[in-house]
Amino acid sequence: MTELWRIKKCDLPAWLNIWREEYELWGARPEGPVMRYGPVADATELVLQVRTRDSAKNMFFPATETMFSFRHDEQGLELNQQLPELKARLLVGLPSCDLQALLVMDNVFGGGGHADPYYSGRRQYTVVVGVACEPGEFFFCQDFGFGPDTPTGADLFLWDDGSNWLAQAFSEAGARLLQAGDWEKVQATVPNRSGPGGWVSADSVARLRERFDDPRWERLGERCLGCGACAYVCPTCHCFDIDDMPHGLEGGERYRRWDTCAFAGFTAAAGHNPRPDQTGRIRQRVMHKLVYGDFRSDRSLCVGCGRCVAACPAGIDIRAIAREAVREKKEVKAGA
Amino acid sequence: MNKSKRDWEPRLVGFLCNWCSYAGADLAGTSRMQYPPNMRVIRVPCSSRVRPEFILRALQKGADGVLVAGCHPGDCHYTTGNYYTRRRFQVIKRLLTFLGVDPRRVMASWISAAEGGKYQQVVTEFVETIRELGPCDFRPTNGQIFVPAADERTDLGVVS
Amino acid sequence: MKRVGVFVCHCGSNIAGTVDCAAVVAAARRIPAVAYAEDNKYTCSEVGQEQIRKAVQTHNLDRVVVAACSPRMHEATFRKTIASVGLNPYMLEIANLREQCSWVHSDRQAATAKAIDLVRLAVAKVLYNKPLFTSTLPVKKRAVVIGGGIAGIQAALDIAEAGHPVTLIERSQSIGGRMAQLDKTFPTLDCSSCILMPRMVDVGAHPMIDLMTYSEVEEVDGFIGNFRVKVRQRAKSVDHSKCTGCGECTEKCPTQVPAEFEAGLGERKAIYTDFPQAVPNKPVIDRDHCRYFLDGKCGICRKVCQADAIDYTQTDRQVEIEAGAIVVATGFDLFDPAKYGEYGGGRYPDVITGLQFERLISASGPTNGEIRRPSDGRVPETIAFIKCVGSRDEAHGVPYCSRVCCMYTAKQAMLVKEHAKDSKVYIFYIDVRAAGKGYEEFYQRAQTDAGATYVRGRVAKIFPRGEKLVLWAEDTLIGKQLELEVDLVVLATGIVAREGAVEFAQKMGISYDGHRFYSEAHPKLRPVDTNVDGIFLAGACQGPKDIPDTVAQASAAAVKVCSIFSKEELETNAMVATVDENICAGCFHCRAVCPSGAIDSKILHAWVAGQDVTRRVATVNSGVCQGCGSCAAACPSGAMNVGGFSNEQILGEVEAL
Amino acid sequence: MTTIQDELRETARTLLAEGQVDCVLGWAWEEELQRAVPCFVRAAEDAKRLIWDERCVVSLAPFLLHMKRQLSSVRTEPSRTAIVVKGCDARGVVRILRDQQLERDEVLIIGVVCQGVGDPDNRPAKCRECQYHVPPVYDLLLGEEPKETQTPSSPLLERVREIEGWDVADRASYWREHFSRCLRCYACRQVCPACNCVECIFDSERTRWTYKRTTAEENMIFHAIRAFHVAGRCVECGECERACPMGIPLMEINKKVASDIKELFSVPDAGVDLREEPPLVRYETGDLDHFV
Amino acid sequence: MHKDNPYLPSLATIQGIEDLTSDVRLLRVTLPAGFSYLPGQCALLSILGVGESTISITSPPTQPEYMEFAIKRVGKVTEAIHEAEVGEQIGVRGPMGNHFPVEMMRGKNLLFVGGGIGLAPLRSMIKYAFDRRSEFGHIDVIYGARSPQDICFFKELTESWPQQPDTAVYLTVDRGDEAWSGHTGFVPAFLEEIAPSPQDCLAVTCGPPIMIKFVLQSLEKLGFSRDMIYTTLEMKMKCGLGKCGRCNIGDKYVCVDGPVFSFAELGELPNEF
Repeated sequence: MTELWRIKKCDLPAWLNIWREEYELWGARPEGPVMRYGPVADATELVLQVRTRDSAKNMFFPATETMFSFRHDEQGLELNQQLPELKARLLVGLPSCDLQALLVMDNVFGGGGHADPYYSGRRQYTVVVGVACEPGEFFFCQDFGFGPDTPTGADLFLWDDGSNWLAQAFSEAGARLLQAGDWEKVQATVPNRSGPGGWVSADSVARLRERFDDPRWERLGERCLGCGACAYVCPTCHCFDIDDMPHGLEGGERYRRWDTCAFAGFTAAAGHNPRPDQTGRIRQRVMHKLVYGDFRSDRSLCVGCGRCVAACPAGIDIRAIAREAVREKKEVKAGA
Repeated sequence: MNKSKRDWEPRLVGFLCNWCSYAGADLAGTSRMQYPPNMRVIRVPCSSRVRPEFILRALQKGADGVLVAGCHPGDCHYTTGNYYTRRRFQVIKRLLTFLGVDPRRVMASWISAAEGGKYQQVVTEFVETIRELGPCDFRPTNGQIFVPAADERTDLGVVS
Repeated sequence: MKRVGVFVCHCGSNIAGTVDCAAVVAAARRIPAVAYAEDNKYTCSEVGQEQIRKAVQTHNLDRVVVAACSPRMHEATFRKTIASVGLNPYMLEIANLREQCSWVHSDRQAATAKAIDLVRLAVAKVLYNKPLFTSTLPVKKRAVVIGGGIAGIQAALDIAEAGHPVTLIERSQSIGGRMAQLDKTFPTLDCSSCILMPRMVDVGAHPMIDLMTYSEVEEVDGFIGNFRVKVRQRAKSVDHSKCTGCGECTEKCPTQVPAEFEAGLGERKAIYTDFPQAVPNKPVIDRDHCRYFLDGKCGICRKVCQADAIDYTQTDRQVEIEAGAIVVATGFDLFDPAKYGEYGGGRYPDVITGLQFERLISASGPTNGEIRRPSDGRVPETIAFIKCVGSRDEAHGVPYCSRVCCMYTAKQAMLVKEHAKDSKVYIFYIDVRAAGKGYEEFYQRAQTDAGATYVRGRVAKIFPRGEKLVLWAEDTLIGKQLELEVDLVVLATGIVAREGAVEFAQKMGISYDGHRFYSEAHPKLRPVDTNVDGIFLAGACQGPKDIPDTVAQASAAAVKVCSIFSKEELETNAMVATVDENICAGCFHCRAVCPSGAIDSKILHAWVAGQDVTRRVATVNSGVCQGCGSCAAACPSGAMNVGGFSNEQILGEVEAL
Repeated sequence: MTTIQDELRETARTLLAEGQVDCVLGWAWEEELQRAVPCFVRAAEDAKRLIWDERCVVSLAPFLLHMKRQLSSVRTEPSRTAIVVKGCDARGVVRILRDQQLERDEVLIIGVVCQGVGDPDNRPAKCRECQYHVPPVYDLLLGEEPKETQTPSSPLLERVREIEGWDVADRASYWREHFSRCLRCYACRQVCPACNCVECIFDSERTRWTYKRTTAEENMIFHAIRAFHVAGRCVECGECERACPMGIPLMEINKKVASDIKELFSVPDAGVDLREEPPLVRYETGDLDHFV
Repeated sequence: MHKDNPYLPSLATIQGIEDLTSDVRLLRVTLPAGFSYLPGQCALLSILGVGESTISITSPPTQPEYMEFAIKRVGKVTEAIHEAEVGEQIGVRGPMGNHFPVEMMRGKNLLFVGGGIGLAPLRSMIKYAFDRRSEFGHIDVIYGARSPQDICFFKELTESWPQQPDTAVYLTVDRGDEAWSGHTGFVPAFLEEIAPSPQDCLAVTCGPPIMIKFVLQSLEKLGFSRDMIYTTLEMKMKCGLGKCGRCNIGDKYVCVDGPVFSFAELGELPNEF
């Protein structure tokens, strides 16, 4: 039994609306036919416990952002940074896997000795409210050691308690949120459901590492069309390209945009491409996600949210690949 | 960066085919036919050289109207060039209109080497149409486009 | 950074008058890529070009922008200038500050701002220029001259005399054209056939000239040095190798039809030569009127022909001629008088055109040179000549002056004195144009010796009264209406382009003006060239002109042809399409849109995954490619590009907007 | 009675056993995924994994094209691949053949008669409009010609006419809102049989065609240019809209261009005739020009 | 790197330009403030408006006033660098990546095997060793190029380096021409001919991938163990910070964990480079 806060589900929007002066409200809401994270004017627009089509990463690592602009003038070159303007945001509704993904991204962009000012500029002033999720299609978060009720990564986490939400703060920003709104202190047990899993095991990671030259990668290479759908909906894919864009003759800007190892030109350098076709590229994505992981925190780069499985036009399923790796070579399963 | 309509001057781009329309424009010049200075001419060997990428990039770079001009069908110096222009242009114009670009912003015209007057008339009417239409809101929305400071940016100057 | 040199021209006051050239140079200097910028009074002058050469060397510029007049004027000149100091001639762009800026805008500030933008566009484009090189192609040293009038004859003779083979193609039975229909020529009054016939005979006999009469050009393709001209030789039904030209068949032929040559006043037989001194002097059968071809009877000509030269079974033949250059000399038509209903042209038999009058006074004409009224054959006592019929008339006719009517009307007035000395001559005119050498004196003689009465004023109406024709006119000099009864009215109809001139121009790929005359490349700099290299113009097909100008132009066209044939090989166009074989997918959309068939395919071998793999990519024949860029627009992946107007260059210009 | 699926499995098995083809590209059912996915069957005994029913939504034509571009399928001696196609997929294969990216003898086309795929009571628009229940081109045909087919409605065309009816500003905001969601993942390009360039201009490093920014208006430029590049060649297989993770109604754009081209140049549907000429690389002297 | 924004290049001025071969140019640029590096490290050179490219630093850190880069014209950015003029400003970002194992090399004999432009990263270490000659043993430099015209740093290879104490320089070309009097033949064969002793010796090799493959075999044949042979990888890199994912091979990011690797380490990586 731990000391928690409780609020009726119907009163949650009112509570969130209180904070609208101080924070910009962000959360899942419909955008066209798909569910996406984005800014909302009123908390009632928010939809909780829903799986968005793509992740919240573009709130911190947008698909395109200008890093700096430059001008040639008489004195020579003049550079000026275009850092994002810092505004306080309250992101409500991240499930456990997206919370874990945020930690991964914090490591990638924050760690390794060179902090990324653009990412950290946007990440610093965002307070994250996690919400327990209703497991659905293609999830396999349990394989990575957490379930739908795991609060790690949130400033404040809400557990589902029938008609109420149970909340616990994990940072002062989270605690401060509880000072407003009609929360009542209660003693309750923190739910800890275990999530779907059983595809990616330590054994499958080891087997994948050994089977770098397995011909079955070529079978996958035939099916992967080389688009970026899986990477761009994935909460932890962080690869980007840097490009220059001149403006007329006097100046220009350097910007970055999302990129993916699935694209043909990702590693093409002056006539030599170590990954000449899709076999090497789909293998890199699977290996980087499940096997190599993030050298800064030696944890897997996958959080089992299943978005890539849903998005792949060719029906390539990373869970099946992991499970397939532990099967013996001779028995080939459908689709692999 | 949407200037208010009061101090805004329409910026037009014209892709003129070298053999007919560009020569027609030159003829308008030699005949001292006056027309507004809003048109920037880009010479192309044939009107069939113009790709939709050029038209769209021009709109993106701040053009409020794009003209593609070539020889009258049948007169093309390369005999068949403008037949393809005719087909391509109709498809791209209807497509852009469908996607929300005002049809009057993108026009094509057949101007022969002898039709200096027609070139003058086409440019003058085009400038008036676009002036009435207002600036093209095609410029990037959230991208911070860096444009040199106003005084160096050789704008069209205010034509009284 | 690339080093661009910008040279802004004042063009005297043509540019400097409206554009602040100093401001343009200052703005150009602010562009980072511009290493050197200056302005000068006349960039195209020797001094101006020397400044460019010096600047390129001292500031080691690698590309040049000249902001002056239209590239169509001096692009070639400035390319030579920078080539002379070691730059590739195509590292040059021209900003058109004159024809498309200073001359067409009056507001100095706006014109200067536009000039600055045009220079920015040119600099943005020149940054992406790449060195281009020409290759060479063999020249087919044969000329094709289309049209057998005096222009075609003169051009053919000049070229043949220079030792090059010529094919002269004439649509009608004989060469000679309009001039053969004339009696005398101004201003010397020497007889037209006397100066024309020897030339025609020379053509007929010249070893280097293949004469193809009764033939029409069907199709022309290829390019300078390598044209392919498809000609349809219509069936003559007479075997000219056997025919001796005795004329028996024409004599005996029962069918009489109106003769085109006689302009409607005379007739000819179904088997005919256009006129007695025709070259070739061997007849052809007009199958539309010959009884044998209409209903199978007759065949008299075959019976009477001792040389057994008649051959009804002949069929049209298509001939393809390879030629290095073509001279277009297709002549002109006359304005149709029927368009002036008030003059009764084509309705009253005694209202005739100047050409018909020429046939009347011609010795070989229908009346053997006697001026007789077509209605009743009487010699007209009073004749009225009306000038500017159709010419200089915006409303019903053509706006331009036909240049020759004043002179041939004066000539015809003088000839009336010879053929019907006591006939009275009135000439209604608006102005008299006698600008040629000896023309004014000739016009004065028409008034004094010929006693022609010049009445200044337009004739309002002509209507018959009894056997006479009544003219209502006004004499604007004395401001009086006048009514005149005459026996014969001669309308000086203006010169218009041939009917079918537009289709012919489209066949040749040459452009034509608002009045369907063929357009010269540049009125002053290239008056006999067309926009297609290797095709030249001679005579009235390019615009109304008299015989002296026509002959001069014909000789000029001949010299142009000879200058092409003086080289063993021809430099090809440097601005041609190129293929990036790495990204060409072999879909060949380019080949589908190429107008000159310049795109072919080849197999590329590559060592992939340990195997020799082949794939098909497009290739460009730089000799045939004319650089239109249609392929570069049809190629989705941008593998196809065009030198001089590459994707990068045009995108660079758009970028600098 | 034997279903088409049984015939398909039998046909595939014999083709592989007799070595007529070295691979049969068809659909296989993925239990975990609950979806039919493309499957390259190379061993005769695996032919039994092939399925055919209305769950086979994915068009296999692009997979045939991309598979041929992988190193694993590089062979010097000629190889032949069989592909199972419903009507719209067959048009995709014709598209690839007409764009000369594959030789006719490299492909053995197994056509299946199709009454529509996907959810039976909410068929995709392309099925409700379908006029090619029998594939226009095939080497083998499985299933009989349907006696009566319900008259095809044209929901997409009506939607296009409806959008055309709006005024320009509404259309601009409609598309700007859709295109602001586009992530430029290029799934629409990779699944398109008409988008068969070796290197796309949007990936070009050498030439700065456009910038690789994902602002709403640059996405509009991408989709406008892509729609133009496939204009007259798009076989309306609907794969781009199905593959788009962001649910952008791309078929509305393709339908607009296809109906314009049919109206302007009165040409037959794309991908139906193996001798067709893409309309934008041909011309008629008599073409109308409304715009001048 | 810029302390709070690692993507911002600092501006250095080009002091000198020297064409080593027809397509390789030596660029001498001012050393940006606070830019300190060790041999084997790279820098990201920017032509603003065109792009950025990873180039190994070819001058030794003991050279305080300037840095040198040998740039082969292969792509869009390198072409733009070749068009740069003396006095122009160029963006420099770095230092990037690890460096040669200088500590391990102290006191040992050094064997440098270079091919074509591969000599550039080695030159930084070689000149560093010459400036601190006493800290290192015997130095052998074996360098090969396609043809005499393709030899980089010809003057140093033939004049200044052979004069250095206890140093031997061996030069070969794949195809000689009439003016070439030196050795002709491929580097691996030449290496086996010279047969330097692996005793207490550390080898560093850089060059085209095919040459590296055969040089490795030759060195092993001569008794060099894989952990005593180092090389630098030529990969496409963009951010230089281990974030953009482009240079990831196996568990390593070449721009952070490399580009210098021992062959022992390379053995563990999947062969995708």
